[in-house]
Amino acid sequence: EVLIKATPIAKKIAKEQGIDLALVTGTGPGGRIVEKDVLDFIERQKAERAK
Amino acid sequence: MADLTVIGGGPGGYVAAIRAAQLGCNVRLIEGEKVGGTCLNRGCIPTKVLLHAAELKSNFDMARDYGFSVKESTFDWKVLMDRKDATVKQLTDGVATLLESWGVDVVYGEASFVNSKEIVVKNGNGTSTLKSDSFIIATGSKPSMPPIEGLQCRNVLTSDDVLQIQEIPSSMLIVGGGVIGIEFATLFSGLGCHVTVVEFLPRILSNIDEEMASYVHEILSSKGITIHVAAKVTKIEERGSSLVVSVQKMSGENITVEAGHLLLAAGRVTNTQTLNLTNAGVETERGRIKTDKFMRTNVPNIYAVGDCTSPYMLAHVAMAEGEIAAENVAGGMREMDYSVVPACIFTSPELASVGMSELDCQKAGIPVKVGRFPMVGNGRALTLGEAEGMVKVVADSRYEKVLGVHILGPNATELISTACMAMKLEATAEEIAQLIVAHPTVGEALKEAALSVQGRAIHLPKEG
Amino acid sequence: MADLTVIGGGPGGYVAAIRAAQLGCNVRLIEGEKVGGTCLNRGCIPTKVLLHAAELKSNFDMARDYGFSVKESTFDWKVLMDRKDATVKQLTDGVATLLESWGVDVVYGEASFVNSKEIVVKNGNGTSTLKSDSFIIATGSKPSMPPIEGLQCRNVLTSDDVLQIQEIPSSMLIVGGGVIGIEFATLFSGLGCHVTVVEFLPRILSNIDEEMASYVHEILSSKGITIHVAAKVTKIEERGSSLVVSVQKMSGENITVEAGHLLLAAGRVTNTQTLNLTNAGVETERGRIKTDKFMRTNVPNIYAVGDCTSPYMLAHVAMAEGEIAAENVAGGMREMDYSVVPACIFTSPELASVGMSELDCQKAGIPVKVGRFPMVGNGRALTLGEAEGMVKVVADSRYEKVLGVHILGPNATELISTACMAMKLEATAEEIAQLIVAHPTVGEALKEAALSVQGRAIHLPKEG
Ligand SMILES: Cc1cc2nc3c(=O)[nH]c(=O)nc-3n(C[C@H](O)[C@H](O)[C@H](O)COP(=O)(O)OP(=O)(O)OC[C@H]3O[C@@H](n4cnc5c(N)ncnc54)[C@H](O)[C@@H]3O)c2cc1C
Ligand SMILES: Cc1cc2nc3c(=O)[nH]c(=O)nc-3n(C[C@H](O)[C@H](O)[C@H](O)COP(=O)(O)OP(=O)(O)OC[C@H]3O[C@@H](n4cnc5c(N)ncnc54)[C@H](O)[C@@H]3O)c2cc1C
Repeated sequence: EVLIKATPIAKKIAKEQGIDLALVTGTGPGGRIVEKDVLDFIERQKAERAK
Repeated sequence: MADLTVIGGGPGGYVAAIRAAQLGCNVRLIEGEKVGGTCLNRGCIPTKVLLHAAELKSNFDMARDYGFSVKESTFDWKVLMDRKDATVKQLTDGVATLLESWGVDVVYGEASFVNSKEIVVKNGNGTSTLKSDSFIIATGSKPSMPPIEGLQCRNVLTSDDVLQIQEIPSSMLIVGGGVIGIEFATLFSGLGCHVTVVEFLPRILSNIDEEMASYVHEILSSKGITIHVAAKVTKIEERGSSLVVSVQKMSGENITVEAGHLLLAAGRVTNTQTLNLTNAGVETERGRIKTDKFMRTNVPNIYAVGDCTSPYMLAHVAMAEGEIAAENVAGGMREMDYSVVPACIFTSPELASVGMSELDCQKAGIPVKVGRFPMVGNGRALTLGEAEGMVKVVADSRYEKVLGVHILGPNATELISTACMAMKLEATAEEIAQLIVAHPTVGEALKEAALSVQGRAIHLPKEG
Repeated sequence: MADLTVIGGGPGGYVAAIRAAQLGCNVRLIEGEKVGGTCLNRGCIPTKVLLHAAELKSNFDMARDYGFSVKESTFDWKVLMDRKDATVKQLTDGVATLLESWGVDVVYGEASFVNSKEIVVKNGNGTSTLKSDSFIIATGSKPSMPPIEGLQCRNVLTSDDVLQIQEIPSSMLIVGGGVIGIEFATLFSGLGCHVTVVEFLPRILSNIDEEMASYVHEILSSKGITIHVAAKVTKIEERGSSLVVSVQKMSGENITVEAGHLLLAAGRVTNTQTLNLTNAGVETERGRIKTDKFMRTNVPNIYAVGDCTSPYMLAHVAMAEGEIAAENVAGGMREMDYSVVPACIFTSPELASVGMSELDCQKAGIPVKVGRFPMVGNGRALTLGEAEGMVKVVADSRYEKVLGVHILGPNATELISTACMAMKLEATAEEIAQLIVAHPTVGEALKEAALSVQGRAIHLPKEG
């Protein structure tokens, strides 16, 4: 079982934007997913969709 | 492991030296005066000893409400100065012991660069040349001398001088209403000296949230401190044993203030003049050594940390930068993160702040929700007899991410760490609101302010 | 919205009432004595006022080191009691105002159940019957009476009584070395009373990390408090104006202690006797009302919060439970989370703790790393003249997740919130270690203890 560690704000944004945190790579201490990771993920998704 | 020379033994330098030694570097530290730097010898620590004395004195008055009445007491400035010196010595001796235990080679003398790999160190014994693979510059700062006529007058003091005076002044004019000026105002006023503060900008503590700064202004005024904002000291003259100080107000009005002493607390300048930075090719900008996010200067083997590079001019920032630089010298690639830097002002009550003010957010175009809670509604503040102050939490409107926390109240400087921890872990107001905070503590006011962001404080009456 | 009746106006009850009103419920609160309950009237708040007086007194001595010498002072117990009463009144009046602003209907009288939807309320005006869709029971607790011979003797007091005494006792024996006993010991000893503590268990503060508790034991002893652990009071007799107390030690030794007053601080029992819980079918277990994680009793429309159900017996736990129960009454499904509950003891210096002790971890078979940092290495503690104490961080060996934090030192009760925030957000030692903590603050000792978990404290000499 993998426990996904994310900051509160990362979780909140992911929830609102319908993002599966399992797909996001965490860059915080101990691999914690931080706000920037989620925002970067959203940007990348947008860029890919644009292609 | 590469060998490292750290120049300057203040909090930036000694922390860098110890961290590098922990990581296996061969470390030498050059210090021109005393290890501990400004912070331990003539900054943070001595001022806090004196401020505690002022606090103890004000407790005599407060004690009356709690049943104690002090019928007669005496005050001996010399005893207080000895206490300050003893505390400073205990801490600087401690730093020397730490450096020794980690095998840091401490060399006393003034360093200047010959080239990017070599320095000369001058001291009483003469001059020696030292080579090193890498350098961390941590030479700090010193009081700046504003362009005022009459600075040479007797009893015109810098913050360095004022910590050495032989008796407590009966009156003092302080030039500068920033953190240092306001702490000295608190301290001397608390010890019975009549204090006037002259600040050039339209408000004191201009880096702090305006609502909190104006609350502090009020409190200082109520304690009998005279504050002139939007005002400039233009001339100092001696008259008898006093100084007559000309103050020009932006409003056009010109006044003179008589005071026994004048304290210059109008900013600090970096200590870089003696370093011969050009020999090493290190670039500066308006006196500050230019560094990147790795704390590296434009010269790859030379780093800089603390007041000589960083606009924060705070000991804890110097230490954090020192740690980062040391790790990078030892082969790391760590970036300095300034996102959560607390600022504390040891007024009475204390003021502490982290992150953005309401105005910062407004200027940045970020819509915010603000939660406030007054100390008068906090049980702990009341039992301590210190009901002045408030907590203010600034959160973004959309996700309620905590962007700033501002605390005026008892032990604010300790409580701010909770806000820092929350912000460091990217908390929203909800996480602070849901925290179970011990009762009775001032921390409950922080929780209530966070609840108030969500419009649901428990200990505030229903609005409207 | 359903209508709700809250029984008991202490921190559990009044918070539940306000929260439910915020959520739109139609709320009535029944209180037998005074709103604010034990906490505001005869617990947390009055004790902290008296403790602050003791602190102020000890500051007179400390002030000598800072240059002030108090030549003559007097103490008037009556003034202190008035101060305490005024603070209590300010806060209880505040609670009454809050309840009113939220439209909570406060009814004074003693409630008991007729059935699960109906109570009778008895007061000076007679008896009335009230119906309600749901109930939150928050009737709290009261001092328990240990089975000791001679409890009827003059000057044998509960914590309720001792807060009303007319003059400060010259000597006192305190039965119980738990939080309440130790706070009273600190307080009376600090005000000049000779204190003896008798604790049944092998150590005082048995719920607190053993290393910290034994540090506190040492400090109390050094202040002249006599402590007998593993000892039991068996008999109390009057002799002249004194009490002679027989103490039986586990070691077999029997001693007698003479004291002017005896304070019972050996636990508390729930206030459930008057409620006629059986009429409503509400189950209890060893006196405590049984609740699930939603704070609901076995009867679906009846909830219980605070001391009457919860073994913590802390005001902040009662408040948190009150909030949860209110939200669930209003249709929520929130679970009470006890994972991060701080405990504070207002000794001097203060002791605060959250999470697991080292021994807890050992018993649970969790391998841990422990980081320690002594206050004597902390600049702020030194400037405050309070260098006793330490911070201890307990983290699991594998991920360094913070499992417990224990702080003895100045303002520990505020600083513990930082640890709570960290634990609430599941921080590792690394995240506390990386925090930029303001200088000079006691919080730096927490950061250093976290660094020390990783074997890399900056302000500790190299080991070995
Ligand atoms: C009155 C006052 C109160 C303050 N209070 C606080 C506070 O409460 N909290 C806070 O965070 N900050 C406070 N500060 C600021 C704090 O002191 C500085 O931010 C901190 O000391 C900066 O550390 P540093 O290591 O960069 O430099 P410094 O502490 O200035 O140390 C620099 C060292 O380098 C040495 N040096 C300089 N040039 C050379 C050379 N060429 N060769 C060899 N050695 C050299 C100096 O002798 C000095 O020891 C205060 C400052 C003042 C003046
Ligand atoms: C000396 C002392 C010091 C303490 N210090 C602290 C501290 O520093 N920090 C901390 O967290 N905790 C402290 N506590 C514990 C804290 O006071 C309690 O945990 C807290 O008050 C519990 O709140 P409660 O709402 O459950 O009950 P209570 O505060 O006990 O309130 C219960 C209320 O219900 C009323 N009531 C009872 N039965 C009925 C009935 N049948 N009908 C109507 N009304 C009724 C009572 O009159 C009372 O007002 C201390 C306790 C004591 C005794």
